[in-house]
Formats: sequence, structure tokens, C-alpha cells
Amino acid sequence: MSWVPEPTLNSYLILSAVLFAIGTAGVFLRRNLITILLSIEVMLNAVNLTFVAVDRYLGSVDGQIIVFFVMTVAAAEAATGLAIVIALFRHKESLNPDAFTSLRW
Amino acid sequence: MLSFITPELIFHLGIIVAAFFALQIAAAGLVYMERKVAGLIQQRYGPYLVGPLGLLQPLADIVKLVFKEELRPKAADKILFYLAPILSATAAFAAFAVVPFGADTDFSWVAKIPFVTSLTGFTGLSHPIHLAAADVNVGILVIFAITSMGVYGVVLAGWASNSKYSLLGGLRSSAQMISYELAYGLAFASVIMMAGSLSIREIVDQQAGYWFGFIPKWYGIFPQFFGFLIYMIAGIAETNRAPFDFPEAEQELVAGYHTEYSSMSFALFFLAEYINMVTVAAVATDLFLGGWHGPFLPEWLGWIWFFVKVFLILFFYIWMRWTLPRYRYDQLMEFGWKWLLPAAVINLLVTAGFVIYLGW
Amino acid sequence: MHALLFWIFAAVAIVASLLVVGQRNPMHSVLLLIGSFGALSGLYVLLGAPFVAAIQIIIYAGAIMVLFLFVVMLLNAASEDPVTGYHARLIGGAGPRRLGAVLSLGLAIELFWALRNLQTAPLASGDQQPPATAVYDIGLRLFQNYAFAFEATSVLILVAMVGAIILARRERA
Amino acid sequence: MLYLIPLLPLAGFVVNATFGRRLSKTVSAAVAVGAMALSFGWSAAAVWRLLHLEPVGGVRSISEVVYSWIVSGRLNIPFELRLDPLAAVMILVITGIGTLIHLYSTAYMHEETDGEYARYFSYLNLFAAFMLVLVLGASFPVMFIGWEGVGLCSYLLIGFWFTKPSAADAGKKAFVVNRIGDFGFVLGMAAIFATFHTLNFQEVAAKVALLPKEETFGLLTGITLLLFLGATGKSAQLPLYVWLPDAMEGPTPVSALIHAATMVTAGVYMIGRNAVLFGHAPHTLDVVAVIGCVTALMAGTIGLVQNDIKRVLAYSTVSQLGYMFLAMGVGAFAGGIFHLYTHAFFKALLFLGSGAVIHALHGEQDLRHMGGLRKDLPITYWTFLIGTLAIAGVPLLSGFFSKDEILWQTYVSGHTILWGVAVLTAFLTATYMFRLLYLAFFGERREAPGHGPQAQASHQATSDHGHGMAGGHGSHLHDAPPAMAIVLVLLAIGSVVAGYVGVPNVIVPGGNRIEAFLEPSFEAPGGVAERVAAAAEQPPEAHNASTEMSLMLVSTFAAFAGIGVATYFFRSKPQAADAVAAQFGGVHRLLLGKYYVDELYDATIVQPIKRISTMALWRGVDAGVIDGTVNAVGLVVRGWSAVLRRAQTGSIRAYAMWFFAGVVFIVGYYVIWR
Repeated sequence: MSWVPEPTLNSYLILSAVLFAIGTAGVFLRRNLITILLSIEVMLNAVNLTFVAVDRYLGSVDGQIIVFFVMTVAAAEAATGLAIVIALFRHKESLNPDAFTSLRW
Repeated sequence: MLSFITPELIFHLGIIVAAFFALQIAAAGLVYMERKVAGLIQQRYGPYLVGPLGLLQPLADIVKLVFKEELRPKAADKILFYLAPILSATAAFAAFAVVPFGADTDFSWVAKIPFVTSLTGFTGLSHPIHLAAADVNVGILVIFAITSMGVYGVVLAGWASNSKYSLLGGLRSSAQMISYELAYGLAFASVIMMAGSLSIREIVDQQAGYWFGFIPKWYGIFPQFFGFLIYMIAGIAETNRAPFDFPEAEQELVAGYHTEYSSMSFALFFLAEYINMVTVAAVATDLFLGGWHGPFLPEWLGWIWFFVKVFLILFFYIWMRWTLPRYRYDQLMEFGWKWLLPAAVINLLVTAGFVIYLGW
Repeated sequence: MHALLFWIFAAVAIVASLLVVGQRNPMHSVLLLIGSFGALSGLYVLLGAPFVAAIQIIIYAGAIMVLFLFVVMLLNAASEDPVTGYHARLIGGAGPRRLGAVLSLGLAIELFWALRNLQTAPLASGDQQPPATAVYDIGLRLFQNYAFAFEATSVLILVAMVGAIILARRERA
Repeated sequence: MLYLIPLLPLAGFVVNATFGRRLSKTVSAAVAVGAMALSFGWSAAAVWRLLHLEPVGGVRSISEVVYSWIVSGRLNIPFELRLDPLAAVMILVITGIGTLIHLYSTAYMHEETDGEYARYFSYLNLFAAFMLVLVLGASFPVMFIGWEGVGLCSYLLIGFWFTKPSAADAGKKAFVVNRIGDFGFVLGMAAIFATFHTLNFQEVAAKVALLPKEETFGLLTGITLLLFLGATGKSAQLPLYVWLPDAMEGPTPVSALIHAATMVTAGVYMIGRNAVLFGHAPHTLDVVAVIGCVTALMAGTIGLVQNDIKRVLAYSTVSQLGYMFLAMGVGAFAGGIFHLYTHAFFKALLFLGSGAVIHALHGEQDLRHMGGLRKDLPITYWTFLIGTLAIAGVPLLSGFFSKDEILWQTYVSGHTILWGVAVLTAFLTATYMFRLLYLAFFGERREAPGHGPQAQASHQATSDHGHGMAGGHGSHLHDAPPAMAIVLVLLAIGSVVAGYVGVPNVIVPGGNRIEAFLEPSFEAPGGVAERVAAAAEQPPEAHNASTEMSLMLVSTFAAFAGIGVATYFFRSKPQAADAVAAQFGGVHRLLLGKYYVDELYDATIVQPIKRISTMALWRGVDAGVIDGTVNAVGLVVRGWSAVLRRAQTGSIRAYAMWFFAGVVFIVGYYVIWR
């Protein structure tokens, strides 16, 4: 398979950069809280990829451990975030972030 | 050119194909077995018309299913509706892929069969190969990962077919699977801790031998008896079998997540369910019942032991289903979270304590 | 082989994530995201980190995403509501959207450029350490050097759990 | 298997603490005593093994790591137990005397209800367990577990009759005062870790041994002083001795075990354990010596006039502890421990004897209402007499040898003044002990005024132990029941013979075996250090033999003089005593008021703290400064937010956008312009 260029560290990093950018774009473009949360997950995963790649490059395992922590944090974030989403949805039948602009109602 | 085609490769492919078909046949066989055992338990005959002792019944069922018409609710989500059964079936097969069902062997016993050597010149493989579709050295993780994917088939089926029964069934089953996965995983973890390895094959090999010459050193018997119990209970819940069969609780929600399915796509779900049973049983055998290790049989026939054990566990499954009534849903959840999970945690801690301080 | 797999996975990941962001049905977004997770875990395997790959599937795809799925099912908000001119005008909901999109594009370009200017660093291909021992090392470091962080996360999870329950409870105290 | 030693009593505690309410008295007593007895047997076995060990670098020791306790960064503390001669002596004393006192308690506490009974024994067992951890611990933190644990148990046991306010208060007092000491101890520990990066006694000793003696006030002195503060708290020395007399609110056996024989000696033990460390801080040693001496004298004088039998004994304990610290201070570590060991016997004996008396008198504790018990309580009397002789330092009894050892070392090490004071104290000891003896056992019975049932009831209220009305007892007295009697006899024998392990070398050459046995424990491991204690550098025999003999005579004389004085004042001419008291009314009142130390503390520390807290801290700092600041901050914030509110559109997306713009800008800055 010599015709396929070997992936280097940079290719991994670029990949994760692209994913991250996509995630951010999602956060801004989507008008649906759930999808926005999903986009955040995308961003997190981009970061994870960087960690693991660099980890491999340095031949250590610390990055993988941090990935582990990121995942736990992501879990916590998803749990609370979705709970908030549900609570919001109960108030106004809408998931549009622009619909929730006042701190109290 | 074809130099990469070695006898090892051929045999390995053979094993994979064998495993694949064995699973399907097992599924068919299970259907038959289930109905027979049910008949036994309920003191009736069960299938007996089609073929001798009704042995061909499963075949008939399959044929019937194949010739049925594919129905799809109008409001269903096209892609997902068809993706769902495929997903669950795939997950079911994939999970079994990493389960080894016999000791490494170089098949020299094949050569012992008359004429084999003289006809093919085969005298046994140059190096022994694993009796498993794929031998991954983090096998347990893989199994766990794939089982956790299995839930999607159900959930999607529930959601895609856009009917309240299916949706409820899907929600229920996914909630149930998630809840019991924890206990399931913890049971795994304690075994991993004891064996100090993630490779199923090594775990099995650690269970070779006997205490006092007659008690087999199976984790399921002494050190991990409770782990075994927890695993079995969680496993039953994972595979949505009675007494935990909420996803398809007929009385409450017609047929649960596959209410709207028919013909082959329904068959796929069916298949998936039974293959999952087999997988759970096989994993239980490997992790807790010493896999292919057993008395009386030479190493290269160990797989027979393996199948015997799996068969027994499956029988136990069916037995459970036809003797126990169904839980109530809240009871199920309460049991999962308030009893099974703490029990699993305690089991894990105790195991850890033993491993650290008694150096098992 | 590695190389080919890498490009395939990368392509899958990017396309999937693009679609996650790109189409409006949240249900599909969730599933596509799972797809991209699958691709990522494939990449992790290529990077010789099977443990991470496994927990990526188990935790992310197996648990977190199911949570999302739940919510989507519960709220059954098939697709997002169209932008109401009212909000758009009042908060300039549209303004930040466009700007943000542009900015993210900018970030992509910046990073891309930065990495281009970096001299390329080849990865030792093939896994340099048998995964089992990798898991072992991870375990050791996790419970020795990162013990505190670990405990802290456990507390975080607990808090998140309680918070989620409080938030999602229907009857308000 | 060292860990079995503390584990057995702990098991006893668990049993009694969990099922106590359901167990009958017999069972719970059997459990508790059995646990202690087993532990004693095990300790004996361990010590036996120790004795037959080959000395490694001059040190015999058995050490075992039970499990690795704290591992974090550079700090690695295994839960390690270490048995060396010093610890050996201690565990034998603790388990041995502990067992006896458990046995005694079975009879003494018999009036309690089953639950209370079990509670009592569970506490007692728990205490034993902690104490054993304290002495066996091979590092400061492990010792600290025990250190705090015994503090807790002492609190629980002093306040055992918590329905009685005085008892509850006494418990609290003990706890708080101990806290002050522990604070010093913890600080010392921290300082040690900061200095030597280890908390293991052996390693610390080894590292210290390499340092020169600290002639000026320096780090070591600071550390040791902090540790010594802890010691004063635990072992009731100036200035923290105030809790011990009040601790007598607890059941008498508790006073015997915890507040005489074992726990209060923890401080002494701790210093002995760190002999090398202290040996390198001469100034601290001087402080220790002086404080010990002063405490001894002061407590002795107070004991002279107290009227509560147990308080007298309490003050005598304080004074004896003072002796031990004096020994430590002059570097006679072995001597100190020796005295600790003999003292354990006769002080336990005395307390238990007084317990028997109180038991017989249905809770009467006032000496003025006793007397003439000689005929009624023969066993108690004789054993008590032996104890008194022993503590008074009459030759050929245990007290004599150990006390004399201390005096001798004090003199040899050149602290002549301290020696003088010590001798004076010895004299006082003899005096007040015999006063006690005479008042309690001689003369004719002086019933409490109107010693009728209701009066008994009133005693009941202030009574030390919950002896029921026991109707029909009237004033007929019964001697100690068998369980108590046996213990008394055994302890009496102990207080006679215990001293013979340490016969001064001048009398029997090489007779001071205990010192030879203990010595290694006070040196840095592997004999790295020069001999640390003055105790070690034996002056040539020829020169000091005569001196030592003469000093012995002096102390003996002091003892007999004390006895004589006591006899004169309290036996032959009781009125003379009152006359003297009247003449030196001021002094007498001062002594009766225990030098008004409690009042002093109350006035100088407690009240000021209260006042400061209310006035300055609460009204001033809290209400004024803190609240003021908070409110001010609030106002400022409110002001600003009025301005900043404009930027708050409330749209998450907008916020995210700005935030993200910042990110992009920063990244851009690093990527492009640099």
C-alpha cells in the first residue's frame, strides 16, 4: 500500500483541528440545544484525539489518562446539560437557545 | 502470488465460518429447544409434527418468516427502521467473535483421521492457532463494548417505527440495559482483577487444575461465586429475557420494540436475541466455568466441554423463563440499582482486598 | 495497511461530524455522532491505545449517547423550530450565528496553518507496547500519580448525578 | 504476628460494642478479660522471642509492616509495628496490669446494667488496643493513632457516668487540655517531616545521630519542645496537668489503668522513644527536667492536704510522673522507664485499694469520713500498706530501686539542685501517702454526719461508682470481693518484687539488668551515634560507689523522715496537724486550693478568650470588618452591574461568540504573529 501516505503526527493533529472547528461551527449554527450539546461532544473528542496522538508520539500514557478524565467530565456535562434541556423544554415547548434569554420567569 | 494462503489461514477462515454458522444453527436450535422445554415444563408436547420430534420446526418458522411481507409504518423513519434490526444482529454476531471456545491447537489430530495425510499431505499446522474467530488480548473490553452497542438496535427500532408501544418498549429496554450493564461490567471487573489479564484465553487458562484434586479451579465455583450470580442475573436482564423481558412484555405493550416489524427484519431481532443468549452463556462459561477445561477429555477435545457448559447455561435460561413470573418495571429498576449494583460493588471490593492482601 | 485505515477512519469521522452539525434531525445527529465515535475509536486502536478505544465505545457510545437518545425520544422534538424573526431581531440571534461560524472557520485555518508550518513528526507505526501492559500502566499511573484527580472526578460525577435529578424532577419543591 | 497484640482487645471492643446490650454481664466480662489475657499471653510470647533474638548492631527488635497505609508522593507511611526492649516493657505493663484491672472491674462495676457494663468493657478494651498501637507504632503517625485514640478513650471513660454533670465536664476538660498538647505534637510531627523527610522513629534517629548536639536554641530544640508540649498534655505535667485530678470522676479502675498506670505515661514513653532526638537538644532536656521536678514538688505539696482519697492519689501520680520526666530530662531514660514500670504496679495497686475502700463505703471518698478500716478490710489494708511503702521508697520495695536510680542519675549528671528538690519530693511523697494511710485505715471510724440512707443517697450523687443503695448494708463493711482481692494481692506482690530487675549495680554488680536491657532502644540504630544519654556514660565504679551508697541512704532517710512526720501529725497527735494548718493558714488554703491554678487558667486564658471572642472577634471583626466588606463588595458590584447590564443580551450564543472570538484572537496571536 505504498501509494497511501503514512499518517504522521501532524495528520492526526490536523484531523482533530478540523473536527474541533466543525464542533464550534455546530455550536454557533444549530438552533437546537441538543444538537449544540452534541457539537460540544465533537469538540471534546477532537481534543481527546490530540491527546492520544501526542501520547503515542511521546510514548507515554498520561494523555490516555487525561482522555479518561475528559470522558468522565463529558458524562457529567451531558447528564446535567440534558437535565437542564428537559427542564427548559418543560417551560416553553422549545429547544431554541434564543428562546431562553431571561434569567428568571 | 498466493503464497499468503497457508494452511493456518485456511483453518482460521474455517473456524470463523464455522463459528458464524454454528451461531445461526444454535439460534435455530434454541428456538426448538425453548419450545420443547416449555412444553415439558407446561406438561404438553411442544412441536412434534414437523419432522421427527418436530426437529424441523425452526426451519419451518424461518421459511414462514422469509415469505412474509415486509411491512413498514407510514410515519416510520425509513433508514433507521431498517438499520435497527441489522444493528442488533451485527452486534450480536460481533460480540461472539472474540469469545474463544477451545484451547489453541495445531489440528494434528486431523492428521490422525485415516487417509487425511495420504490425500492432502496435511500433518498438522506449523504453529497452533486459536479456537476463536478473533483472539484479541483485550477481549473482555471488546465484548463489553459491543454488548453496550447492542442497545442501539432496540432503541432505534423503538423510535424509528414511530409507534407508542415500540417507543415505550425501546425506552424501557434501553433503560434496563444501561442499568444492568453496570453490574455486568463490575462482575467482569472482579474477574479481570483476579486473573490480572484482559485476555479471555488467559483467564480461562488460569482456571485449569483442581483444588484437592477434585474441585475444579473455576472462578464461578469458589472465588467468584457471587460474581457469577451477579453476572448471570445481569446477563438475563441484558438479553431481555424473562423474568426481565420488559421490552417485549406482551401484556403491556403488544410486542415491545419490534411490534411494527415483520418478516426478515423481525427474524433478525429474533436471531439477535438468541445469539445474545448464546454469547452471554459462552462468556459466562469462559470467565466463570473454566471454559474448555474439564476432566476426562484431552486438551484438543476441550471444546466439547465448552459446548456442554454453554448448553447447560442455556437450558437454565429457558428454564428460568418458563418458571418465573415477570417483575414489575419499577421493581426491576429498584433491584438493579439498589441491590444488584451494590452487591457487585461489594464483590469487587472484597475481591480487590483478597487480591491485594492475600495476593491471589 | 495502517495508513489506509487511517485515511478511511479520518474520512468517516469528518463526514459524520459534518453531518452531525449539518442536518436538522437531532436523532440522526446522535447516530452520526456515534458513527464518528466509532471511527475515532478505530483511530485510537491504530494509535495503539485499545483501552481508550474500548472506553470510548463503552462510555461515550454506550452510555452518554444513549442518554442523548433518551432525551431526544422524550422531548420527541423531531427537528428544530425555525428561527422566529422576533428573537432574531431582539437579540440579534442571527448575528452571532454567522460571526461564530466565520470565527470557527478562522480557527480551523489558523490551526491548519500552524500545523503546516510545524515540521512533520512521523509516528512509530505498529503498536510499540502490547496493549495489556498499556492498560496496566494506565491503571498504575491513574491510581498513583492521578489519584487525587480521580477522586475529584468521582465527586464531580456524584454532584452531576444529584444535580441532574434535581433539575429534571417534575414537581418543584 | 505483632498485630495480634492490639487486634485482640480491638476484637473484644467490637464484640462488646456491637452485641453488648444483648450479652449478659458474665459473657461481656469474659470477652473483655479474655481478650486482654490472650493479648498478654501473646505479648509475653513476642517478648520471649525478642529476648532470644540475636542483637543486630546491638539492637534487638522485631518489626513488621501490617499494610502500607499512606502512600502519596514522597510521603510513604506503612502501618508498621516494631517491638524493641522499650516497647517490650510497655506492652507487658499495659497488657499485664490491664488484664488485672479488667478482672478487678468485673467485680467493681457489677452494679451497672448489662448495657452499661458492656459499654464500660468495650471502652476499656478499645483503650488497651489504642495504647498498644501507641507503644508498638514504628513511626510518628502510627503512634499518633494510638495517641489520639487513648485520648478519646480517656474522655469516654472519665465521662462514663455522663449523666453526672461533673463527670461530663471532667471528660471535656481532659479532652480539651489534651487537645492543646496534641496540637504541639502534630506541629512537632510536621516539623520533623519537613526536616528529615521521614516519620519513622528509626530513620529519624539515624538522621539525627549524624547531627551535632545543638548547643544553642535551634531547630531540634524547637521540635523537641513541641513534642514535649504534647507529652505534658498527655502525662499531666505543668502547665497542662490540670485535667488529671478531675479525671478522678471516672470509675476507679479506669483511674488505675488509664490515669495512673498506662496512658499518662505515654508522654514519658514518647520521650524515651525519641531519646536520640531529645539527646541532641540539651536545652529541651533541661526544660523537661525542670518542669518534671517542679511538677513533682507542686503536686506533692498539693497532695499533702487534699481530702478526697482519689485526688490525693491523682496528685501523687502527677508528682511521680514528674519524677519520670526528671529522669528523662537528666538523660536517665532507662531510669525513667524503670520508674514508669514500677510505678505502674504500686500506683495501680493503690488506686484499686482505694477503689476497694470506696466500694466498701458505698461511694464514700472523703478521707475525713473514713478511718479505722484496718480491722474491717484486712486484705485491702495490707495490700494498700505495701503499695504505700513501695511508693514511699522504703528500701527493698520496687519504688525504692527505681526512685533511687532516678535520684542517683540526677545527681551524677550534675543537677544538684534538682536532686535536692527531688529528695524533698520523696519526703513529701512518703508524708502524704502515710497521711492517707492513717486517715483511711487507722483511728476510729468517722462516719459522715448523719450517715443515714438519705445521706448515703447524697453520697450516691457524688459517688464515684454507681453502687446501688444496696439496702440493708447499713454501715457494716465488707472487704473486697474475691475478684478484687486476688488482683490486689497480685499487684502487691508485683510492687514488692518488680524492682528486682533493676538492683543498682553497686549493690549487686550487674544487678541493673533492666537498664542494660533497655539501653539499645535509646541509641540511634546501628550504634551510629555516640551514646546519647548520660545514663549510658557510666562513671568508673570505684569513684562513685561510695557516693551512690550515701545518696541511697539520703533518700532512704527522706522516706523514713516523711513516714515519721506523717505518723507524728496524723497518728499520734492529729490535733497538731490542724494546729499547723491553722498557723500557716495562708499556705494551707493555697494548697487546698491547688495553688488556684484552675482559677488562674480560667482568669488568664478562658475568660479573656471568651471576652475577646465576643467583643473583638464577633462584634468587631465579624460584624464590623467581614460583614462590612461583604456589603461593600455587594454595593460595588451592584453599581458596576448597573453599567455592565447593557452588555447582557441573555443570548447564550452571543456570549459564546465573544468568548470564542477571544480564543481565536489568542490562538491567532501565537500562531501568526509569533
